[in-house]
Amino acid sequence: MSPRYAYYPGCSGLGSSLEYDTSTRAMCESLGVELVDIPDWNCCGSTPAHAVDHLLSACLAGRNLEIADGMAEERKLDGIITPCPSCLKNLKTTQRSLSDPEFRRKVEQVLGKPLRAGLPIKSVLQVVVEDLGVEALGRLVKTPLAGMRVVPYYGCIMVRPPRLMRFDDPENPMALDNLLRELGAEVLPFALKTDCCGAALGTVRKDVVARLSGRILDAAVEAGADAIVTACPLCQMNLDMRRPQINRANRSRHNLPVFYYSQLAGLASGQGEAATMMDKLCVSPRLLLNSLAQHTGERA
Amino acid sequence: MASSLDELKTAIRKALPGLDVVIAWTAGPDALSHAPLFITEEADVARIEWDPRCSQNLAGYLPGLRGKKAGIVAKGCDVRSIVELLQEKLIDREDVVIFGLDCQGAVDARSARAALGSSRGVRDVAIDGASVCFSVNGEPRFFSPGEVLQSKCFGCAGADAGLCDHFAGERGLPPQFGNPPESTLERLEAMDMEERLRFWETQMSRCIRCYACRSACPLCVCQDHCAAQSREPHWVDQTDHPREKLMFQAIHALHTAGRCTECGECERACPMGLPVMTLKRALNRRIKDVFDYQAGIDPNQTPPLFEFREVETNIKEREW
Amino acid sequence: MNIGVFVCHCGSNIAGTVDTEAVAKAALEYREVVFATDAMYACSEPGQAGIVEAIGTYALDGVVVASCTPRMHEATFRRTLERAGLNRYMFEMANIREHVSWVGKDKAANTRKAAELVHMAVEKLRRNERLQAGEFDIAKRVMVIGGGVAGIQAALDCADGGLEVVLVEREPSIGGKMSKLDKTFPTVDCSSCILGPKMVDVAQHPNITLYALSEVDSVDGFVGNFNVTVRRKAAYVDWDACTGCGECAAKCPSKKTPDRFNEFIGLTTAINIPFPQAIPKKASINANACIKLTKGKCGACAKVCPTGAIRFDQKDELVTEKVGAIIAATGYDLFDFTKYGEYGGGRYPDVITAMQYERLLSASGPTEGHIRRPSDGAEPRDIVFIQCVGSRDKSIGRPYCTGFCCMYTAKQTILTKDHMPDSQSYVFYMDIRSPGKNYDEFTRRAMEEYGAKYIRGRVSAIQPKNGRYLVKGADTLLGRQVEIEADLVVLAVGAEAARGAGELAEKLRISYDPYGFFLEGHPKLKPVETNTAGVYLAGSCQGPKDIPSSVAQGGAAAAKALSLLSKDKLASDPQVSGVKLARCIGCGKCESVCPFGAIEMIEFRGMPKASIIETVCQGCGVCTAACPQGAAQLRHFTDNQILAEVNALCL
Amino acid sequence: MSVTEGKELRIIGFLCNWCSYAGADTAGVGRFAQPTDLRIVRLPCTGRINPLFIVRAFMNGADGVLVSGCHPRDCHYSEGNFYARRRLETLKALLPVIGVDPGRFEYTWVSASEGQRWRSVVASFTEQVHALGSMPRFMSGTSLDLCLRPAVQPRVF
Repeated sequence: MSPRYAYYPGCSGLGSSLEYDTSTRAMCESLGVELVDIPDWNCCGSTPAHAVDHLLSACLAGRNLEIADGMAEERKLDGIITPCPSCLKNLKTTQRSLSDPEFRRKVEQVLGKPLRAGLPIKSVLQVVVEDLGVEALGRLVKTPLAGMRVVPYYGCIMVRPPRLMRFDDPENPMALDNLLRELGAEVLPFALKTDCCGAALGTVRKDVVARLSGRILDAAVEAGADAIVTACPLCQMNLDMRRPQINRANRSRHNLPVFYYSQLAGLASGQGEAATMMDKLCVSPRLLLNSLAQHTGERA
Repeated sequence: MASSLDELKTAIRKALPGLDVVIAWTAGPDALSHAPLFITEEADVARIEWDPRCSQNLAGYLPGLRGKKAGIVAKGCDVRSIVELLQEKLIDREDVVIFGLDCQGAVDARSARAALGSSRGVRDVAIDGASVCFSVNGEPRFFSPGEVLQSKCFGCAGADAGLCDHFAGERGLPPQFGNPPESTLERLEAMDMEERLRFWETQMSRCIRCYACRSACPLCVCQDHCAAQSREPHWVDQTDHPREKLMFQAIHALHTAGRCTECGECERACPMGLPVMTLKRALNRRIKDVFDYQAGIDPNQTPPLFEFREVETNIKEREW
Repeated sequence: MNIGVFVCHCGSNIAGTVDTEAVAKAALEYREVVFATDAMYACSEPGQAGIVEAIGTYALDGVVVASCTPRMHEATFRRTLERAGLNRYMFEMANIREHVSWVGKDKAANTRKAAELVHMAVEKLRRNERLQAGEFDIAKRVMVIGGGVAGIQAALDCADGGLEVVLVEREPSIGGKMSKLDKTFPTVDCSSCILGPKMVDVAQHPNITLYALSEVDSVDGFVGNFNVTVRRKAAYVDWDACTGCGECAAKCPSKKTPDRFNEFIGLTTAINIPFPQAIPKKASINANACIKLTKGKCGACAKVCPTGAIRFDQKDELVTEKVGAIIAATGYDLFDFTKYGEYGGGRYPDVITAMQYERLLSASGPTEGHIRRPSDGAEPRDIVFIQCVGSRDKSIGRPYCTGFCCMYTAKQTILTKDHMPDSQSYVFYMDIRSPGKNYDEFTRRAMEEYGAKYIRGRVSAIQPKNGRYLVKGADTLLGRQVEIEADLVVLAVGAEAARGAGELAEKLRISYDPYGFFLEGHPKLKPVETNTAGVYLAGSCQGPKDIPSSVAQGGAAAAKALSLLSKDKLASDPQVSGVKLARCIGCGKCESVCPFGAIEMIEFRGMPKASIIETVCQGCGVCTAACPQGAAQLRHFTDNQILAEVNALCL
Repeated sequence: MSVTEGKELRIIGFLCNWCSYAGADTAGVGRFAQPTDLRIVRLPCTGRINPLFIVRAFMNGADGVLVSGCHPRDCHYSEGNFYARRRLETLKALLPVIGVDPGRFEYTWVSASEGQRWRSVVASFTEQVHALGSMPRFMSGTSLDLCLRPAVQPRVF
C-alpha cells in the first residue's frame, strides 16, 4: 500500500516558498506518497512563539497534531510530514514536551481537548531518503542534471539537535548529497552545509544575515558550485531574496541561484520549469538552466 | 501384542547366553501392574509378560547392575531414561542390550483400580484404539484412555527404535489418544499464590516420608547418599512438617531438572498418591522453553544445567 | 565453641547510625557467644590488642568482628587471630558499615539489621573449620606482556632481580608509544635517547627472552604455575639469520606501503625494520603489501639478503612458556577522532593527530623533523591544537580524562616554536591538567615564553577555506566566538584501551572496566595487583598514564612479581573444594562444570570418584552447587555454613 | 528483635564476593541510601549458589530473595555466572508452582563499580517485594496437626 501522510505545509508554503510547496507536492505525487492536508491547520508558532512562551508554542503546534491525530485512524495515516525544518522542529519539540504529564495537562486545558500526539513526525526529505530511498527518486529521472555543479545546504536545524531530529549525521549529513547525485548533479563537498544562514534575524539584524549568509555564498563559490540547493524556506529566502542586501553589505557580486531540492527533482523528472516554478526564484537561474538544456541537448 | 511377545522371547533366548541378566516384566501380586523379572536362565523366559500392565520403568535397575552385561526390555518412554543414563555415563552402552517393544499404552494402576472398584479378577488388559478393555472374571469392561492410562501415554512420541538392539512388534507411531486429562500443574495454575502454598501444605501433610518416589526414580542415582537424609549437608530437617517434605520434593525436582524424562515412576510409586511429578513437569516445561532441550532424546547431549552459552538467546534478563 | 563478638564504632562511621552497644548486647544472646563488646576502632592497634586479650581471657576459639567490609580488613583480623594462637579461618566479619550504617538512615532499623548480620556471622562461624594452607612448587619465571616503556622497565627489574623473563611484544619492535615520541615533557629531552639504552639492555640481558611480533594465545594454570602459549607470528624472515643490515628494504620494490610506525603519514617498504633503533633489529615482511606474498612474483629481498634469511613459507608458530607470574603491560591505543564530524571526520588531510604531529617533529620521522603539511608539504604557520578529542566527552562514550594530553600539547607548542620561530600556536582547551612535578611551570612556559595562545573553549567546526582551515570555536572566558585560520590542526586524541584488551583480560581471567582498561585489585591499596593471583599490571593498560607513572608502575609490578617468586613454594588457599569420597557416587557432574579443570575422576576401591586438584581449584564453588549428594563442598562456604546463615535470618 | 518490627520485610541477598558484594560496598562508600530490609550473604561466586538455598529461604519464610553477581563475561572465575544464570532461570519455574510469587525472586548483575546501580536494584526490588506484602507462611505444627484440622480435606489428584 502506498504511504499516506498528514501534510503540514507551513505558512511559508503558501507564500514566500510557494515553489517549495508546489514542487514538494508534485514530487510526492510522482513518488506515490499520498498527502492529506491537515484541515484548518494553523501556524506552528515559528521562532517567535517559543522564544516568548513555551506553552503558547506547544499549543499552536499541538493543535495541528491534535487535528492530524483525529483523522489518523480513519485515513490510515503513516505520520505527519512537513517540508519545512522549522515547522518540523516545532512539531517534534511539542510532541516531546507533551511527555511531561504536567505540561501536557496545561496544553490540553488551553486546547480544551485531550491530546494523543502519537503519530510519527518527519520531514518530507526524511521520508524520501529513509523510507522510499533516493533510488526511488532516481527511477523517475528523465533528464539528469548532468553538468550541474551544486552544493547542498541543509541549514542548521534539518538534522539538529540530533536527539530530537533523529535524522542523518548532525555534523556531516549526506541525505541531500545522495539525493542530488541520484538526480545526476555533480555534488561538491561543502563544509558549511549545516552552518547558520542568520535565520529570522533577517528582519531585525540584517548585518548578521549578511555576514552569515555571505559566508555560505563565498564558500559555495570557492567550492566551484553553479548553484546552492536547500531544503529550508527560510534559508532559501535569506540566500536568495536577500542577495542584493548581502552583496551590498559584503561588496560581493554573487549570482548563484538557490534551488529547493524538490524543484530540481521535478526538473530532472521532466516536469518543466513552469511546473517547478523556477520563475519564483529571485536570483534568476536562467543562465544555468539554459546551459543545462544545452548540455542535455548536446548529449542527445 | 501376543506376536510381539513371542518375538521378544525369541530375541531374549538368543541373547541370553551373552548376558548376565535380562530385566523384563512378569505377573506380580497386583493384577493391575506387572512386576519386574530378572532373567538369568532360559527357563525364566517363559514367564515374561507383555501387555499394558507393564507400566514400571525398568531402567532404574541399570546403574545398580553396572559392570554386568544386562539386557533390558523397554517401552519407548523407558528408552528415554536409558538415554539419560547413558548421557550421564551412569551405565555403559556396550554392557547394555535394549529390547524395544511396540507399546500401545500403559495402565495407571491407581486410576484403573479406582475405575474398576477393585483389581480382583482382572485377567487381561488390552488397548483397542480408543478404548481400554479389562477382562474381569471373563467379562470385558471398557474405559476411555483418560480414565485408566498413564498421563504420559498422551502425546507419546513412541519408541526410537534406532537406539534399541532388538525390536519386537510394529515400528511406527503409537496410538494417539487426544488431549490428556487435566494435570495437577494446570489445576495449580488456576489458583492464586497462597492457594498453591496451601495446596502443597495439604498434600505434603499426607506424605509419610517413605522416599518411594526417590527409590523408584531411575535418575535418583545418589540413593544411599541422598541429600535429604544427611546432616552434612543438612538440607532437610527431620521434623514431620509439610515444609520439610516439600523441601525434599524441591530437591528432587531440582536435582532432576533437565534430566527428568517424566517417566512417572515417582507418582506411580507413591503410596499416598501425591502429585509429586508436578514440580518436575514445571521445570521441564521451562527448560524446553528456555534451553530448547528435552531429556532422554540424544545420548550425546549434555543436560542443560551442566553447560551454558555465553549469549542465551531465550533468557530475558531483568533490566533495573 | 567459645565465640567472641566485637562490634566496631569506626569512630562515628558506624556508631553514628547504629547502636553498637545494643548490637553487642544482642550478640550475647546468640548461641555459643561467651563474650561481646563494642570497640572504638577494632582495626587499630589497641582494638586488635583487645581482641587478642579477649581470646586469652575467655578462651575464645572463634571471633566475629562487626565492622567494615571484609574486603577491607578480613586479612588484618585474620592475622590478629593468628597472633593470639587461633586458626585464621575461625573468623567471620559482619559488614555493618558499607552495608548498614552508611546506607540506612533509620537507627533502629540499622541496629536490628546489624544484630542480624552478626547473628548470621556467628551461625556461620559455628560451622567453620580450622583450615590449613598447603604448599606447592612454583616456576621462578615471569612473563611480561607488552614491550612499551612500562613492560621494558618491569622486564629489566625482574631480570636484574634474578628472574627469567619472557617479554612478549605484538609489534616487530619493542619501545611502544614512547619510541614514536620526539621529545618528552617537561624536560624536553629526546625520547629515543632515554628509551634506546633501555631497549638495548633488554636485547642484551641474559635473563630476558624476547618474543617480538608475538601475541598471547592462551593462558592456563594458576599463580606460580601458569602455562602461557605465545603465538609467534610469521615475519617471513628467519630472525636467527637476519643481521638487520637493511639490504632487503633498500631493494624492496613495494615502496608505497603505509608506514605503521610513522602513524601512516609516511611510506615504507613491504619488508622493513620499523625504525633505526628497533629491538630486535630484524626485518619483517608486511604480508598485505609484499608482492611475492600477494602475487607470487618478485622475491627481490631474498636475492639480496646476504644471509639468505628470507622465508616466504614461514608460518605462525606456537610456543608454550611456563611462568610463575604474569605482568600485563599492554598499553593503550589512540582514540579514533573520525567519530567527530565537527573536526571533519577524517576528511581533511591537514587535520592530524598529535601522534602524527609527533612523527613530523621527530628527526627520524618521514619529514626528518621538518614540519610539513601532509596535503601539500608546505610549512604551516598557524597551527591550532584542539585538546580533549576523545577525552571527557560522554557523548562519544569517553567520559574519562586521558591525563597527559595537556602536557604533550604544551610540549608540542614549544617544539613548534623551536622548529619554526615565525609560527603561531593556538590551543583550545577545557581545563589545563598539569598536576606533576614541574608540569604546571611547563605549561606556563609554553604560554609565556613560547607565546602559545590558549583559548578556553571547544571547537564547533573546522572548515576548509582558501587552502587553509577556518577553525570556529568559543572562548568561554571572554564569552565570545572565535575563528582562527590555520594551516594545520593537531588533535590531542585521548587514550583508549588497547585493541584486544578485553580478549586478553579474559584469557588472563582479570577484570576490565567498561572502557577496556584492566581493573586493579584495589584502587588505592592494590594498584598493580589484579584479582587473579600472580597477574600484575603495569602502565596504561590499567588506565592512561604518562611516562614517569608507567615506569614507576612497571617497577612496582616487577617488585610484586619478585616478592611473589622469592619464595620456593607458595601457600595454597585452603578455601577450595573438597570431595567426601564416602558420599561421592562418581557421577562426574562436578567435573563437567569446573571452569578450571580442577577436578579429575579417580578410581577408589573400584568405584569412580571425583577428586579435586587443590592447587588448580580457585574456590568458585560451581561444583558444590552441582553435586546432588553434597559430596563436593567448598571449604569455608559449605552448604551447611550458608544454610546456617539463611536459617539465622529467617527461621 | 524481629525483622518484621516496623515495616521491614525479610529479604535475603546472595552476592558474589568479587562484583556485587564489592558493588554494594561501593554503594556504601558513596553513602547511597537504601531500604534496610536486605540482608546479604557473601559467596565467592554466583556459581556457588545452589538454587535450593533460595527455595530453603522461601520455605523458611523469606519474603524476597535477590541474587546478584558479575556481569556475564566478567565472572572472576570466568564461567560461574553462566551456570548460575541457567540454574536460576530454571528455578524461576519452580517457585510459582509452590506458591512463591515470581516477583519475590530476581537475579541481576552488578559490577564492583556500579554502586548507583546497586542502590537502584535494592530500592526497586525492595519496593517490588513490599508491593507483594509478606509471604504467606506455612502453618506451624506437624503434618498430623494439619491433618486433624477440619478445614483441610486431603484430596487425591
